[in-house]
Amino acid sequence: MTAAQRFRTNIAACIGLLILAAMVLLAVLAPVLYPTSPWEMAGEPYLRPLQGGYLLGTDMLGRDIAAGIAHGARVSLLLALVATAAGTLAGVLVGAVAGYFGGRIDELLMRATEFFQTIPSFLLAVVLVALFSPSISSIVAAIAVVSWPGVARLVRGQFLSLRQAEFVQASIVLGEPTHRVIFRQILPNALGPIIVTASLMVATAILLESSLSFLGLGDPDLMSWGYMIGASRNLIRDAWWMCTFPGVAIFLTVLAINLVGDGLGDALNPRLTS
Amino acid sequence: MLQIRGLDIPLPGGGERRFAVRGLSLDVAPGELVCIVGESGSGKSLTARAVMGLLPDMGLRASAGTITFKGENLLALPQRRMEGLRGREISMIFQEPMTALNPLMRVGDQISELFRIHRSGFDKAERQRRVLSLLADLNLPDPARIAEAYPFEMSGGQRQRVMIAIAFALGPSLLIADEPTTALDVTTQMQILRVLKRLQAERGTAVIFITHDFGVVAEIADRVAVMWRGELVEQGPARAVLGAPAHAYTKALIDSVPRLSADARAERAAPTQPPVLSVAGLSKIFRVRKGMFGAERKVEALKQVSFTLHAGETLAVVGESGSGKTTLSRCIVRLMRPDAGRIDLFGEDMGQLAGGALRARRKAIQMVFQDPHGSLNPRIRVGPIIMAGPLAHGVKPAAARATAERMLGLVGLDAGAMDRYPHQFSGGQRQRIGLARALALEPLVLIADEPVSALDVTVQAQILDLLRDVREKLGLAMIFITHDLRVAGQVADRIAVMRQGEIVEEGTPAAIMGSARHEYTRQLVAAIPGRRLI
Amino acid sequence: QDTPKSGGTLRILVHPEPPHLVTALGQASGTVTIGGKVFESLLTFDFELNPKPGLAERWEVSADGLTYTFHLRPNAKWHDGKPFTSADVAFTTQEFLMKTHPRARGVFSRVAAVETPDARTIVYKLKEKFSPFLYAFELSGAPMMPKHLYEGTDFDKNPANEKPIGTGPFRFVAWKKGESLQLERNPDYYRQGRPYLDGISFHFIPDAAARTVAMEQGAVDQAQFDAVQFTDLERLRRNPALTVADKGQEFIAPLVLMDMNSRRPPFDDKRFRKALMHAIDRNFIKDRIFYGQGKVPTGPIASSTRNYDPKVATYPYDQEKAKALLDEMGLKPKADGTRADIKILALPYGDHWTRLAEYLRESFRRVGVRATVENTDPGNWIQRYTNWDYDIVYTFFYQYADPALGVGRTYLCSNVRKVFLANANGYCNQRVDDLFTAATAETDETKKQAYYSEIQRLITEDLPVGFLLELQFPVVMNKRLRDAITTAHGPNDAYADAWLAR
Amino acid sequence: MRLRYLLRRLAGGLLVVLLVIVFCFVILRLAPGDPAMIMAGESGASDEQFIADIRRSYGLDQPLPVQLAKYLGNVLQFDLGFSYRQKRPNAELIAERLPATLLLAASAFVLSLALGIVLGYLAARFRGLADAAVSIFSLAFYATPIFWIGLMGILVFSVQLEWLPAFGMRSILPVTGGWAKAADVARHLILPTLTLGLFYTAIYARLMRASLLEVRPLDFVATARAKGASIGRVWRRHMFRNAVLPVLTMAGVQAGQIVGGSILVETVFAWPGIGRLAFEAVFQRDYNLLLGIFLVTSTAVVAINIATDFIYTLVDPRTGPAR
Ligand SMILES: Nc1ncnc2c1ncn2[C@@H]1O[C@H](COP(=O)(O)OP(=O)(O)OP(=O)(O)O)[C@@H](O)[C@H]1O
Ligand SMILES: Nc1ncnc2c1ncn2[C@@H]1O[C@H](COP(=O)(O)OP(=O)(O)OP(=O)(O)O)[C@@H](O)[C@H]1O
Ligand SMILES: [Mg+2]
Ligand SMILES: [Mg+2]
Ligand code: NI
Repeated sequence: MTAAQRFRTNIAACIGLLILAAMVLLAVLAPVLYPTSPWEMAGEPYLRPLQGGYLLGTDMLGRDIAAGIAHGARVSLLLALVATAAGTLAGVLVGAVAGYFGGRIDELLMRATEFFQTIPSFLLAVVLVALFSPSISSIVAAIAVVSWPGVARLVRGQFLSLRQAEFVQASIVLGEPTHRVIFRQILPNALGPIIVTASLMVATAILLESSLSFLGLGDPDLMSWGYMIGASRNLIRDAWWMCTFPGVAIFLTVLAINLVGDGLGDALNPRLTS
Repeated sequence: MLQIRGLDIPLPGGGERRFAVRGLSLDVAPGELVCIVGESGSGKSLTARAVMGLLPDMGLRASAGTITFKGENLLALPQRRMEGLRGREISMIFQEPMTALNPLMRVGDQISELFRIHRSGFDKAERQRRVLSLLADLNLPDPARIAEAYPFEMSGGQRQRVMIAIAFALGPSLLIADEPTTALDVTTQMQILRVLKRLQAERGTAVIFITHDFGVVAEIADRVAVMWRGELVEQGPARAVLGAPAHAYTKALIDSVPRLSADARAERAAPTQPPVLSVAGLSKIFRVRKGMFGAERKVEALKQVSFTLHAGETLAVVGESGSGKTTLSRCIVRLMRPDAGRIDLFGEDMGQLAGGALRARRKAIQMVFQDPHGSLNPRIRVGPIIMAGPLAHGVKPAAARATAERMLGLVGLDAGAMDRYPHQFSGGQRQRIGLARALALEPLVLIADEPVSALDVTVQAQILDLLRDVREKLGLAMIFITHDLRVAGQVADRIAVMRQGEIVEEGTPAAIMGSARHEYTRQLVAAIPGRRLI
Repeated sequence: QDTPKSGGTLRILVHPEPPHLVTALGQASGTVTIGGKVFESLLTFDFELNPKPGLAERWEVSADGLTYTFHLRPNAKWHDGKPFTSADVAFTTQEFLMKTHPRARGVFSRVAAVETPDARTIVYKLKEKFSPFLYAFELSGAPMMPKHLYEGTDFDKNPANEKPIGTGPFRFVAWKKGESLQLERNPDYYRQGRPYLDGISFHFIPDAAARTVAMEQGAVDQAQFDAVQFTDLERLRRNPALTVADKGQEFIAPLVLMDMNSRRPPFDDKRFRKALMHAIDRNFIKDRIFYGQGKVPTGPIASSTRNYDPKVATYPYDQEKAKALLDEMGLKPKADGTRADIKILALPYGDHWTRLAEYLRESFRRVGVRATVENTDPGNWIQRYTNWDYDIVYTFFYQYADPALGVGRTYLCSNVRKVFLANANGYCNQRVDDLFTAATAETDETKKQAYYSEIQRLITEDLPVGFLLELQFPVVMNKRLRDAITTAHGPNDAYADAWLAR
Repeated sequence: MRLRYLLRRLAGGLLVVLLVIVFCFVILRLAPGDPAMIMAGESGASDEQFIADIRRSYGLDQPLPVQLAKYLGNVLQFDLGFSYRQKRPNAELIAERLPATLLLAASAFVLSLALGIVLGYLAARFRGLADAAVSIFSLAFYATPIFWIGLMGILVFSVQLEWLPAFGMRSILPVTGGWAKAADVARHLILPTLTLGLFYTAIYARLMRASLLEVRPLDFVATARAKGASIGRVWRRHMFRNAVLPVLTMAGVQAGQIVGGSILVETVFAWPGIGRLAFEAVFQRDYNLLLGIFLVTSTAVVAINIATDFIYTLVDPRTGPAR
């Protein structure tokens, strides 16, 4: 069975993919479905779901919650993807160098990684974003900074063991240049776990971003799910819908990504083929 | 005592064949030692596990047939009853001694657990006494210490003895041993076989011994059963089957076993030219830390190793696991840097080379690896795999392609292989591809690190033939690393015996086999199983 | 039911927990609310901002407006038993506050000489006429400090700061940091039969929702300022046991201003600033963001502050007018509908201020001005504000009763300084400066009013800042608490007259 | 041997802590914003002299390296400096908040570890329905933002059902009596512990399940079965111990993350702990306090990691000292 076939037989993963696709679709169609800004104070404040023609109600300033969720999908997915890409890239780079060259370089880089893992990551993210002012770039940077060490460790482990693999040794003995050994021999074989980790990292990034926004550390110009919850959390007793729906959106998205990531992990792991 | 009748074990859909075991019938009499032989995947282990009622629970189960043990059909026995039989009436030893014991439990506890499980009613002191006496019975030194030890503190041979102790603890009537010595060195293997044989004789236990090694069969079997693709193709008394195999497959199997004949090749004339490769005073020390809190330990993997290799000559390096064979080969091809000594290739010191110069020089010395699965990048097609060498040394793609096709032809594969991926080939075919890759650079020296030890005997024989062929055609000098003296005797002009990082003896196969000077070499030769028969 | 009864302990929520209680050392809101019950000044002010006796029972102002004489209470004592004298007053205003209190320093540096003819009399001679002088003697502007404990010490590190000694109706008992603080009745208080209360306990509950619950359950009797969230006001108002005070902030009269940095284009064009004002529906801000707590202002002076004049240019919500003004400036919409890009530096002091930034952004967007919000932490915010590094910033300003004290600082050319809460947007109209100078020195009420009326007209016309809201901080009280809000200082007052009904 | 290794680990840990301090010190000081300004802002008005005074009295006018050296010197004497915002020693502030966080983190840690291991075990052992249920449970809690779980918990259990207090660590009205006090805190502890704990329960359940499934095909399990041990005994006596070790290691590594996660939980539940203190410190730009918090938390993390390593060596004979 190919990985794709294996993935297809995994019902949970397929459900995840479906939800994810729906979320992506929502994100893509947000400007069509809700052409005005999600910040637009479109209606009366405090409208309950379905009241006044607002599917999910309005918030304390009369902003359409459904519009916020649709536009929030764009923000959450995009931010998470960019942050994951940045974190993965950094992690792969560090991990590859450490794992391939070993010795002192490895020692040094792993110390650095360990150091970053010692500081509670969420605390670090909060501090970075707060100090350098909340904006897309600082949020992406902070998420990347706290998530690269995991990737680096994984990649290092992969490289460490793949470096000893006979086909890699063979390619060294053949006289292939180092960059080819790294990029053509080792990296493609380490890609499976990296893809899986990266996909799960997207989920973590969404959670991180929403947690930051919840604390008021989101980009103030971007309507995000975490923001919606954070802004309305004091109203939970009077207006449950304001923070319930964005939470459901986060939940579904993160769940979907996890399902897909797990599915990918199973599909890409040949050991599990029966 | 044990009767297997018409046993079928179907394979879940999508496998290469429908049945793992098909229509198998076999009898084992009390006190008898029956060997089941057959190549990898022939269904030996599943048969054994079916008897134990321990088929791997991924949907494998016996679909037809009966297994009758002392009048009871084991396949129909309730779980409880079966658990009562296991360990007490029927016990089993597994192949991998390194993983067969619970790593977190003291060895003594693992043995005495058996008494608890089967409610032997022994008190603590009695259990302890029995554990110690069992360990002593197995010639284990200092039983009291061993009982207190954890598995990781013991060697493979010791662990396998503990397994045997567990198997014999309650004096079962039937013991199933699934390749219990395959992972061990020949000398250790011989000790284990002797202990097993002795206990079996002393206690009158019936044994089903699974192996793929006809040497072992010859050494211990009363009766032999040969399996092929899930079916029992032949069975009979050991002598009869080995001497006059009836089935063609059995014949092929037995023919593939390397002969211990020392006369095969004429002595080569003393070389006149300077050696292609000369190694002098090579040393390598590893510093390892055991566990997190362990102290640093030095492993002297190579101690002052020296030898020379002449054009067209094959030097076999034999030695037990951990003797430093692989380390030697890696140092020579500069996958690692030796701590001391020099390696001269055509009089040029390899140790001085680095970067581009080293890469250029690599062309002359190539390597074939042990694991046919691991030595080919699963994500690259065969063509590019073979072409990679020439391309790295500046050959134009078209020319590299031509070379690759030529090399495939040389190793007996057709050019259509170029566009397929490694996993689409069998183990033997892959080993050919690995050879083609090494040869594509037209090296002068070829190092083969246990190139056949992962293969079945029949395939092994083909590859050895191919190697001989190629070597003659190309006039290669070759270093052939193996732990199997039979194989070494077949391929080598000279044999170097390694032990703990040192070459203890070097000589022609005839000299090594016939009149070894070194004690260790003599032990090695003596430990070759089935010497008398095959 | 309406005659005051003695006894009972009043429980007040304070948030955030203040760093200390010494009002002379710092005026964080909690410090003043609690410290205001311990430390007093010479005067207090009624809702109309008329001076009333405090530690001074009488006072006179000379006809030339240069000499102020205060007659102190004969029986006022410090909590440690030492008598309160004119020496304490002189020490406080000329030494202590000069070191620690920038606002007081601004007033008392105008004093040429202080005389203490006797222990109960103190005379201030001013260098020049300064009509708002009396307003300085208010509980947060000039709290009296005991000379015998502080003289010659490092005021900041004096051990007495830990166990403050004042003259007020309540004495310090204990402070369990992070939890609560106890004050007890001062039996030696100089007003007979006062205070009614046996004591006051202050509770610190960090979470806003928990504070609201505490109010609803009657676990506490009062919550004020940041202790109450605007978002909870609706439900608190609905609670029959509670009332929300509508008076008591006349002295501070917080006025929310939107500062538009006139140094930067397009803000340097008056029409742009006016267009932004027309784009804002200030009733929405008052009703939706601040839940009705306040009034829509007309100009630079809050309606409760002295010399207020409503007859000025107004800026009603009118998007068309805003667009017209922008068109007139030549800021035509680009392809994507935007006319200009600006930034709003949000005030990082809580959700409602964030909502305000969001509201402003949306309002501007509707007339084609694309705004982005910048969020910062308080440090960064203050830094950028004081260094004039913003397009639009908004915050609230206390008026301190007289325009000369709280209003002028925002508009005077002479106060264009890189100092927090000075004239940051760079507005400079010499006429306004001159009028303020004249008004400050003027003791004749009608003339003074004329000056300030003109100032209000000039400033509303020039519109250097936008007047968003006369903010009324929420003060929520259990109905059993009586006579608490009796002065312009509201919940910060000493509470000598407050009592608890049973 | 063990001692020497321990000392080496401790030295390494100290180095990491030192690096953490230096790193934080540098980024905190490099970031824009001036603490003197905030304090000035707080007092309602300010002038240059006032700000200069503040700078001088808190040593902010000195060059960075000098400030750093001074700080390190003080830390060695367990002096974490003075919070100019709160006008109290940082060590005191942290010490005051630390117990609340430790209580919360520890109970969440114990809950998640115990529950996670049990759930993972049940899922792996009984497959089928149990597995599905546990999988859904862990996926759900793994995917839900921690703060949202907290809010929904409040909505359901505090607002709707009125079973549990929604905020804080103690009742508003002080409770008297030792047991009553403890019970009061315990009641307040339930929702925050569940909120923080369930996320990690999800992680540990998944880990435990995976770990058991990894152990299951190993030879020693077959050996135990071959001895005649019942399935239950094999799972309990042989597989469990081998499978739980990696989970414990992971838990050790994550102990630090729980402290980080408590910022959110403490915010939602107004739990008077160090997470909130950190958050407030960030917003008030209270450098020294923040540094102190970093110092304390990373020291705790390093200590926990060393401790888990050490416990691990006691539990796992393979990593023990060479005999
Ligand atoms: N758990 C399993 N699930 C599915 N197929 C299996 C499983 N175990 C073994 N098989 C298949 O059953 C067949 C017989 O396997 P078995 O392990 O009995 O071979 P063997 O003779 O013991 O080989 P070897 O010498 O390599 O140990 C093989 O084709 C193998 O692929
Ligand atoms: N990278 C390494 N680090 C530490 N020790 C090593 C390393 N490689 C090998 N050793 C040790 O050096 C010794 C020699 O190992 P080597 O692999 O050369 O043995 P070998 O003869 O090839 O054994 P085998 O037959 O098992 O392949 C062994 O004790 C081994 O444990
Ligand atoms: Mg087998
Ligand atoms: Mg080897
Ligand atoms: Ni294969």
